[in-house]
Amino acid sequence: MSAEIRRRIARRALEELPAAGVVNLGVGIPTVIATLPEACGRIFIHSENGILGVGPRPPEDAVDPTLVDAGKRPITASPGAAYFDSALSFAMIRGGHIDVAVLGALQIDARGRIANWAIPGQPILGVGGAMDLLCGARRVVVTMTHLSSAGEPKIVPELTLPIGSLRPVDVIVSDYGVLDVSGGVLVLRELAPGITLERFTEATAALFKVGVSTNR
Amino acid sequence: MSAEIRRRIARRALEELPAAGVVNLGVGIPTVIATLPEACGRIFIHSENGILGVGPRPPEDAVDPTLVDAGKRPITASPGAAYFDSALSFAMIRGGHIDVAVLGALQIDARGRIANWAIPGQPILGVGGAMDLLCGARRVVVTMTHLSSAGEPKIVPELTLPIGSLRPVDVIVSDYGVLDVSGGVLVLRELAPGITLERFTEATAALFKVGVSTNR
Amino acid sequence: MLGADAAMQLVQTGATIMVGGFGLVGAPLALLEALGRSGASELTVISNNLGEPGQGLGALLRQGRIARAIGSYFTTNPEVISAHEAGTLEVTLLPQGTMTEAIRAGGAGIPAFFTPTGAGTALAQGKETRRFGERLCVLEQALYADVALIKAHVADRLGNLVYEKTARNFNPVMATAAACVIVEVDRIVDVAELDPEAIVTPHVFVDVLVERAA
Amino acid sequence: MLGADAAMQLVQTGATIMVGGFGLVGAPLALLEALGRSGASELTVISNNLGEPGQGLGALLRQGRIARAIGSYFTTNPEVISAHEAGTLEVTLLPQGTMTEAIRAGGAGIPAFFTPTGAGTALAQGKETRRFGERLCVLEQALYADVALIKAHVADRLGNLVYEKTARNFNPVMATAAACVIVEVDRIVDVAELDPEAIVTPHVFVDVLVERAA
Repeated sequence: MSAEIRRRIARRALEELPAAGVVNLGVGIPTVIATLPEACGRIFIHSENGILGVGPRPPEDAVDPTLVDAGKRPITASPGAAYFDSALSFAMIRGGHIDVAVLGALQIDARGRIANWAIPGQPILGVGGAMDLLCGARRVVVTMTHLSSAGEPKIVPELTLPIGSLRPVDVIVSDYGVLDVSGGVLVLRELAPGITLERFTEATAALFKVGVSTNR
Repeated sequence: MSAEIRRRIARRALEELPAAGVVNLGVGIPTVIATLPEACGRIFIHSENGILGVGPRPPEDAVDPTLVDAGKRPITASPGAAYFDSALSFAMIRGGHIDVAVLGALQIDARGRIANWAIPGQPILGVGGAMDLLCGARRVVVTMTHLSSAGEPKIVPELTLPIGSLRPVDVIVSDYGVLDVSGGVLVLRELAPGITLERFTEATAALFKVGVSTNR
Repeated sequence: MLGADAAMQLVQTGATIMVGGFGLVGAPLALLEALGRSGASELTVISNNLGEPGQGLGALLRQGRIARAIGSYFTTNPEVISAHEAGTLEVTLLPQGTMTEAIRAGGAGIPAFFTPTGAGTALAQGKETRRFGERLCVLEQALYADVALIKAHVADRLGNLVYEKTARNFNPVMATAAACVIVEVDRIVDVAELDPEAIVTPHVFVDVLVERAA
Repeated sequence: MLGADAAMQLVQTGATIMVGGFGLVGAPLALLEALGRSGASELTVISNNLGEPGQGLGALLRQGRIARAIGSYFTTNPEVISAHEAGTLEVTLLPQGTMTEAIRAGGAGIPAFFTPTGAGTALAQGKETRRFGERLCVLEQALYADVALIKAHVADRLGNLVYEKTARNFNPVMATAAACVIVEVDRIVDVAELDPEAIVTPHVFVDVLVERAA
């Protein structure tokens, strides 16, 4: 997947985030959001390892080994940032204090529930904060490529990979468009530039309703 | 009860406290311990409203309205004191991190279980931290006058007042002597100066074993 | 940032409110005075105490605005006893550690927890119990409020909070456990003036700041 | 105050240990090196990760000293996967928030709690569930260790601790949840040099301080 596609998905997902909202960004495309110039100062970034107020990446000669995000990459702290322990950090997440979690997904079912942690064919040895965020954030936005690297639809009638939470996500932003999860079904809100409804439908194995079918 | 008797009980109870131990002192005689010159610097005093390191009472012209103990009386902070919220304070208590709680008691039964919160004949409208301390401190020392203000024994075969915890206390220090609770029974360890075994027995309604019967 | 009276319009009749403070220490006294001037009544109050006679929550009690109180120690205000005996005030008593843990649980998304405190006592009557190892424990439910009224020492403009000495008490946990958190502060400073290592309540928990009149 | 090697004599073969840190950030690396030199084996390790290949807990794993790991994210160290597949390492996976909450519960005298996280997933298999309102929740048990090895930034001589930035992570909760708490610190200062409002771990939780060699 090209860096440009990732950035395009990230830029579109940023529009889903409320100004001055507290947002947790998962590993992968979500993290790209933090690097967008237009994100700077617009949202407060929470990282579950214990900081509210993640700032831009530091230059290489200014890396602080005690300052990392949940992906263990070096970060800086924004003005007004606070540090806390992992118990308070997850109290924020599970207690519904994070406005939006932006997460990746391996699969999404027709009701908007996602598989986002166990990698197919590998032993189940890592979950991190994926389930907590999916379960506890007020709103969950998924960013992903619409097709898997094998070219298969990721939005499927039933999950074949392990589910992350019984709770459905709220919005799905992919390189093909934007879907809302509303009343237990998927609703197409927007087609990405250059994507026709036909092509979107072909690339989506689960049923969905069509809300707005025009491109932006 | 005279201030002198209270001080004598407090002084004897202080000997039960480990040097450099973390101690929570309940309202009443236990609080007198903090005012003893020999207590100064010997123990670390925890107060459940959120301080470890309670220092001596301030002179009246140096009272800080934001610095009180669990009895809402003005205190000072010792060097090395720390402030924390009530959740962490009770985590210390319930989690077994307080070495000794020194508490008053209204009644004690033959197995060393105490009534220490509900005042007879009054509606049950106050418990505070009494149950938490009784339940969670590593060791509980009771300080009390041996007889009630009506002259009745407080150490009784069965509690008639509401129990504070299923957990028995460890030591009872009164103006009549010192009892250990050991193997589910009361064991007289020491008679107070001037108290005979006969007088102690008369003033104690519950059965007890006699360990050491000599006065100090 | 709002004035105290404007902020108290966020408390509606019939609301459940949490109020910080250990007695009057660390209680949001200016907010409570403004609440006295507002029309809100039939309140359920979650607070360790109900102030002192005529002071803090005690003033609201005297005005008959509190229908129900959940806390740990009400006997320091004799008017609580008389209101309870007159049948105008319903009281739920919790051990202090259970109360603060239940508030923390409410803020942390934990619906219920087991605790040994209170097991086998009058305060566990009617509650589910279970043995863990040798210890009998009680199942306690989380507490959550519509509005929390708390007192902090200094806030920055984002709403990050620090407290003062033992006036901290229940305030930080209550800040996590209400749909709307209103904070009375002694002083508001610019962003980045508070030490990020020393912030006790990060701004994510705070909705409204009210600066105490100097 | 002890040296790292003397302190690690407190960890016995077969012990359950908690180890702070998020990956290597905030991990007590000097203590772990000393533990590598000690004879302790068959350890149960409660830690978010098992370090990186050959580093931190990863070095102990490579030496075959870890029999069982409880944590949330082991896939960054491929040697965990191979040890698990070879059957030499038993792994218990918990959602990260459940793990830290279980440690906090262990330190706070809470034997078990309900949480919505993980309900209906593979990680809730075999666990008791219950519905609270609309949400299905899982009953999770507290975690407690024989020894906790943590990393703080500065300690005073009593053992009060402050941490550094995101190196704080699991260290403060682990400091509450072990019979013996051993702390690696960058610096030890005199009593009263730390701000009483900014102390994160009061000294009641701390047993042994080990100053990192300068």
